Amino acid sequence: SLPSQKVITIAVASNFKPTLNRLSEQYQQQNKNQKVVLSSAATGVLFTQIRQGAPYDAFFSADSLRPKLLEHAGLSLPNSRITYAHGQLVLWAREYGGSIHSKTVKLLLQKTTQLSIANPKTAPYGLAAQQVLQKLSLWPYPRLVMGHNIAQTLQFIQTGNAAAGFVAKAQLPFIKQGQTWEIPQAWYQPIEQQAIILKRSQETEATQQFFNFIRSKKAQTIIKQAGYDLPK
Amino acid sequence: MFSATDIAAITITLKLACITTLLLMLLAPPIAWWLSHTQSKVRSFVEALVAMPLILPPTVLGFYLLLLFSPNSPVGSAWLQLTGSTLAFNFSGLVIGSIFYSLPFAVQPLQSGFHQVDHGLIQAATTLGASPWNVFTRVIFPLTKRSFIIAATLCFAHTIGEFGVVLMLGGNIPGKTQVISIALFDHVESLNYIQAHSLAAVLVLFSLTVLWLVYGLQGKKRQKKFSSVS
Amino acid sequence: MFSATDIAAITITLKLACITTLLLMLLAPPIAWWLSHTQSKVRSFVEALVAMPLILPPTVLGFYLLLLFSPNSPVGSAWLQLTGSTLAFNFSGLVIGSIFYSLPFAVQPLQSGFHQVDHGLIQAATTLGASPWNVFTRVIFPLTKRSFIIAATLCFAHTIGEFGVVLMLGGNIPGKTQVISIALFDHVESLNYIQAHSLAAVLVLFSLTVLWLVYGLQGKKRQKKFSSVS
Amino acid sequence: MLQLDIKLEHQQNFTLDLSYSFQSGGITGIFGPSGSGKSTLLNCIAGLEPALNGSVICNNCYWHDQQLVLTKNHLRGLGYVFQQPRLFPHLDCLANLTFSQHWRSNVSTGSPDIDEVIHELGLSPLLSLSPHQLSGGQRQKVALGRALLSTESVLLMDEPLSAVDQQSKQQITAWLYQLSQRWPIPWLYVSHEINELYRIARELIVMSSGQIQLAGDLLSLSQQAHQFLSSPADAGALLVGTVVNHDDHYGLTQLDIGSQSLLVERLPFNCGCPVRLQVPARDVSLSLTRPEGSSILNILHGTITELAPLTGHSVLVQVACGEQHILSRITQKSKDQLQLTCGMPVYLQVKSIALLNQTV
Amino acid sequence: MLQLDIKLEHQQNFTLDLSYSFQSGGITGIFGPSGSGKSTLLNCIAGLEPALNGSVICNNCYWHDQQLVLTKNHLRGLGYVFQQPRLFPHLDCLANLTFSQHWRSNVSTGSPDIDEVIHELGLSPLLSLSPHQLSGGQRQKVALGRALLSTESVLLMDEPLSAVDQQSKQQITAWLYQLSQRWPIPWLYVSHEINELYRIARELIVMSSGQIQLAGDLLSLSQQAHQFLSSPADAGALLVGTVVNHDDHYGLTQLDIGSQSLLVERLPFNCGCPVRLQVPARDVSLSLTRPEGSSILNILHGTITELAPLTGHSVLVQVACGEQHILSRITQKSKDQLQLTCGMPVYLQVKSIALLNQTV
Ligand SMILES: Nc1ncnc2c1ncn2[C@@H]1O[C@H](COP(=O)(O)OP(=O)(O)OP(=O)(O)O)[C@@H](O)[C@H]1O
Ligand SMILES: Nc1ncnc2c1ncn2[C@@H]1O[C@H](COP(=O)(O)OP(=O)(O)OP(=O)(O)O)[C@@H](O)[C@H]1O
Ligand code: MOO
Ligand SMILES: [Mg+2]
Ligand SMILES: [Mg+2]
Repeated sequence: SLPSQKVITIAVASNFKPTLNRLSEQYQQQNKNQKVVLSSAATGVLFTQIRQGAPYDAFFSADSLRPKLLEHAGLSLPNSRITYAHGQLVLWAREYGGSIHSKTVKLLLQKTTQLSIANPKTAPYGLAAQQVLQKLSLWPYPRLVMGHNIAQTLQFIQTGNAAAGFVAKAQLPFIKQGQTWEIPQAWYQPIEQQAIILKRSQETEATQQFFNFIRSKKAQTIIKQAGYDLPK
Repeated sequence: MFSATDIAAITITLKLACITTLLLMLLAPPIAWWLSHTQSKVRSFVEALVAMPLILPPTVLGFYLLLLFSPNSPVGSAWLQLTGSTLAFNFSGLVIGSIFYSLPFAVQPLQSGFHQVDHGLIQAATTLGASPWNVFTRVIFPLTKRSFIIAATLCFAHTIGEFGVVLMLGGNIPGKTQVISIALFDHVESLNYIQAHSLAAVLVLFSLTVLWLVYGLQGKKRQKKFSSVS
Repeated sequence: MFSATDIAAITITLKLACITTLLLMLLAPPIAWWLSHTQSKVRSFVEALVAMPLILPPTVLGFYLLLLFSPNSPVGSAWLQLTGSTLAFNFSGLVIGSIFYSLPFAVQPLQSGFHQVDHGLIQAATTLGASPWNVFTRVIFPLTKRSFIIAATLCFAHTIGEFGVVLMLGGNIPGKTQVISIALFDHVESLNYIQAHSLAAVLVLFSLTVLWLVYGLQGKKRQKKFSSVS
Repeated sequence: MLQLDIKLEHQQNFTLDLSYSFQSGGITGIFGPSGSGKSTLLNCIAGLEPALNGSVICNNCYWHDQQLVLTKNHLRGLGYVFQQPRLFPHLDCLANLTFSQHWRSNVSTGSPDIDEVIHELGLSPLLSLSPHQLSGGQRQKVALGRALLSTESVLLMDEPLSAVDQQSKQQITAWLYQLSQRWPIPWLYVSHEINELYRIARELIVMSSGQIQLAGDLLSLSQQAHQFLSSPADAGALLVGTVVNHDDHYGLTQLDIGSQSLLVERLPFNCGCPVRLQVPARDVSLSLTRPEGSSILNILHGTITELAPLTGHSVLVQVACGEQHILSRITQKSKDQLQLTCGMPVYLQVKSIALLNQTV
Repeated sequence: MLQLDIKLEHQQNFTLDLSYSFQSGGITGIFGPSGSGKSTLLNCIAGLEPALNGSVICNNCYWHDQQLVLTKNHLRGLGYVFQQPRLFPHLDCLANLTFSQHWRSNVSTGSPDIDEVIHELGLSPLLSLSPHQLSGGQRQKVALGRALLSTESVLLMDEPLSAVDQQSKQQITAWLYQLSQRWPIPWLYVSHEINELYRIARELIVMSSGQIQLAGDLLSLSQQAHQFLSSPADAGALLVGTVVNHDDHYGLTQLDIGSQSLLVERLPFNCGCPVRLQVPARDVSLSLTRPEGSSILNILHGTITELAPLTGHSVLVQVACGEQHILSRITQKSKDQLQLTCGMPVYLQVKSIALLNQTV
């Protein structure tokens, strides 16, 4: 990095990392004097690290709970919390040939051998999947396998070990086989993905500038293309 | 103090650790023996191969095993045909993964133990009519019991602490493939620190006690007994 | 083929593995020596303690080390006072974490190597005037070189494959604390399989070559040289 | 019977190259300086030398041919007392002794049972001790017993009594001698003490630089080959005699050595029993007239058959007494004073006679 | 000087309990049956017995007192030839020999340098070999050399030549004897061959069940204590004589043993030089008249001072020849025939005399 460059380090939940990566590339092209470094892990891990003093400038969480908790703990810059995207849940049936809609989905799920979801305890997409299954009165689901996060959930299906599962719409580009169906928004509570700027950041100004970029039209288009809904 | 799933996780972990250790204690001695005695050119290559699981991060090892276990792969589909169930997300898959993962911990101490057995004693035993099997059971095993204990405890401990491979292969199914390490990490991730701490404390105390007992008992019989004789 | 961050990860990993191995090879021999010779009652307890890092899942070990290293804890704040930087999320923190994590792999092979040195040779050396240090450098070390090599390669390999502890303590900061295992996992997680496969292949090939060379060179000098003499 | 025809090279500096047939029954002593290849020879028979080339045939069964091992060494039914005791450190003495009992029945005729071994080697107080608690000599005895109890086909002993004290050595060699008489297998016994071999061996091999220098029947060898067997001071003749009668008052036994007779300490053998004797050359003096009023009981007469000068101005005189020969070592000066020549009749004063053993 | 007053228990079955002062200069032989505690004694001096109780004082410096180690064993400046060679397997012979040179300067007066050691022990062809390539006897010689080169204060040798052949043994003991004369430190030499000790020792300790049975000057002990030292067959007197002159034609040397003289093989010593001789009792015969026309050169006369019956109907007769005593072993029958009694003058025919060494 050039001496005059400002470096901001962003902790980002794994699911949003590819998208944020694209965004930061755009951003850096526009702002040559800034460099954005991404550090990704599961939301829970990042949260723990931030609580223990991790040197990040901002935190892109996969939920709204952790940013709020950090805000309560006084670790975030006041009024910096934004909702940058809404996660969208998709059902992927790998071996399924027919079309899926709200009438057939329950039958399909009942017949599925192994259903892969993210761990509801640790991943917001998992919680959403659980709400969907509850709505269909399929909870507790007997043949459930749980990925640690949404990426692992996809891998279980991708590698053929699970037949179907609830994944993120942002992952659609990786799905080459079978059928997908976007779950109606009403079936689960919105997956509100929020971000905050951390108080201990040395580069609040630059970070704030990046946050402004995230809310720009250009950025919103990229986020939308990646498969997220935009905050109202 | 513990939820039912925690207790199930403890049971599964112990079962997994015991079975893995047992199987490794059958599998590793022949490999270690061969490695410690062969003059073959491929020895050092096999040695390196055995050490490989150490180098691949467990999660990555788990990922590749997941590919291997998939019904789309020859191995996974053969297993499916034979047993009617997949390897992934099943206990047997965890066992296989753990065996891969802990193999170096079984082979290395045994190999160095075997290597240090005085060759003169082996010669004495064979001239006394001991077949290779008898040499093993009556001379080498008793003289390297210490290495066996070390190998077994390392395997056991390492399987208990295993996380990445199980995370990838197990699918975190409570009561079936959810082991302590994953339950514990789940607690940490979901901010249930109290439960995490208490599970960790029990794990540490239990393991410490077991190891202490093993090492303590073994030490009793040790002293300088085997030294300076030949 | 590799991105700049991948290359940085490789560099950091090698640096971490080398430094950790070096420090462990200084730290572990005295512990192993003490364990293999003491008649003290606390021996088996210390032995169990040394084996502990095996049992705690690495992510959990990393979690507790993170708590320990945090500026809120006495240790973390003392370090901050002394050096001006935190232990967590810095290279020095990774080194300390890796040392904890790989300690059993250094101590155990050394301990069993030391234990098997013929006590008669040590007696001979002391009557010949060798001080404890000389006994170590001129008799024990040459006779247990094999155990040292095993200990060092295990530590090295294990540090290269380390994932959970580094993830927790290091925070996956590219160019600073992101090691290969994490970069690799990142690729897998972001579904960049091509990059993941190529990084894994390089890692495996490199490690295999290094191990093969180490074991191969060592085997050359081995044979049955040390046997049946006393 | 054990037939050898072997060749072995140890890195330039040493080559073993020999052929020999070891007969069953009776001990073959193997004698030779340090480094002459004695242990290597036994290792070849035991199958412990991977580079061996040649044939080893035991009782018409090929154990080794050219570079091929045909009988694995644990199937050879050996007993091998190594030069180092090599006791199993994890087993106590008794378990060391009975180590082979798990797979070898040891029913070969004449072999000793465990009680006999423990008794003759005096091991009973040691049975529950572990090897590191034994003294050097005690370890060696246990190693000897362990090998004896495992032997089925051939017994190899490499300086089995080198660390044992003289008195035990006497007792043990006497027992081993008896054992070798009743247990008809090849016995190979390495020693660098010629007297030990005189006491127990039937045949003798003298080795030097990996080759057999001399080999044959002990009795005939002992009269020919002093230069190989012993320092001049230790030369001596071996004689065979027969018990004639006993004088219980003086505790003497009269032996017939052909035409003449000798008095020796009371022997525990019946009349007619053959015995082997050693007469050290330095203990025989020559006299032209029959000596009178002397404490020497044994005075023989014979004819000088050879006068061989030895190093150091002494002369070894061979005197024929009937069929057998007696050696006398005298000084050059005495030879000149008495003007001894071949064919001359002389009296021999025999000061000491050692009973070696009852003969075969 | 090395003063011991020690006690050690080995688990009920064995207790070592003794006090002794070992003088500097000259070898103290330690003799005793297997298991009598010889090796244990040396281990106590070397600091290798953790349970030792008592004091070990060397040159007024406490090495051990009660249960306390006061001088660590690597600081004791020992040379210790263990009963097993214990060579370092990772070092070749030369490196084994020079192992101690890194920290010990070995400048004590009279100590041999490495060239002397290699030459006298015949190690030069072995220097680059590794221990597993050596024969048993070769290993033992290297172990002996290694200890000699490390010694500063006390030399402990535990059966250092048990695996060495007779000829080397003769040469090496002769050298060790000379060395002990010029190198004034305490030498302790364990052996179960009394003749080896006769050749080199100045003092003798006879051990039995962990205790000193007998101790003292070798010359006087050897005349008193046959029952401990040797089987009756090996009894013998030690004599001290002085070289009077040489007969180079016959290769003989005349020795003065007080009032009378003896002829022995030519000795390489100057006139006036004192020598130590052994006269085996079985090689001395008694005669009432002076024997004539015999090959025996040495005929002494003396007076019977003691007639001691031995087991087995023989009698050990002690005859005073001036100041010194000679022993003769004869049969009961001869004693009766010649009607021998104390005080009677007799002629002694001495058939063999062994030169033990030049004396101190
Ligand atoms: N593995 C080996 N490599 C090279 N040389 C060897 C090896 N083993 C033995 N030798 C050499 O072979 C020769 C014969 O050794 P061996 O042990 O047979 O002698 P030995 O007659 O038993 O002597 P000793 O009476 O001292 O035991 C020695 O000179 C020794 O150096
Ligand atoms: N560590 C031990 N524990 C118990 N007993 C022992 C131990 N070491 C030696 N002994 C006993 O002490 C006695 C003396 O042993 P030591 O080795 O001193 O005998 P030694 O006189 O050297 O005999 P050798 O001539 O056979 O070498 C033996 O009876 C032996 O059984
Ligand atoms: O935090 Mo994540 O985005 O669970 O995968
Ligand atoms: Mg030998
Ligand atoms: Mg001893």
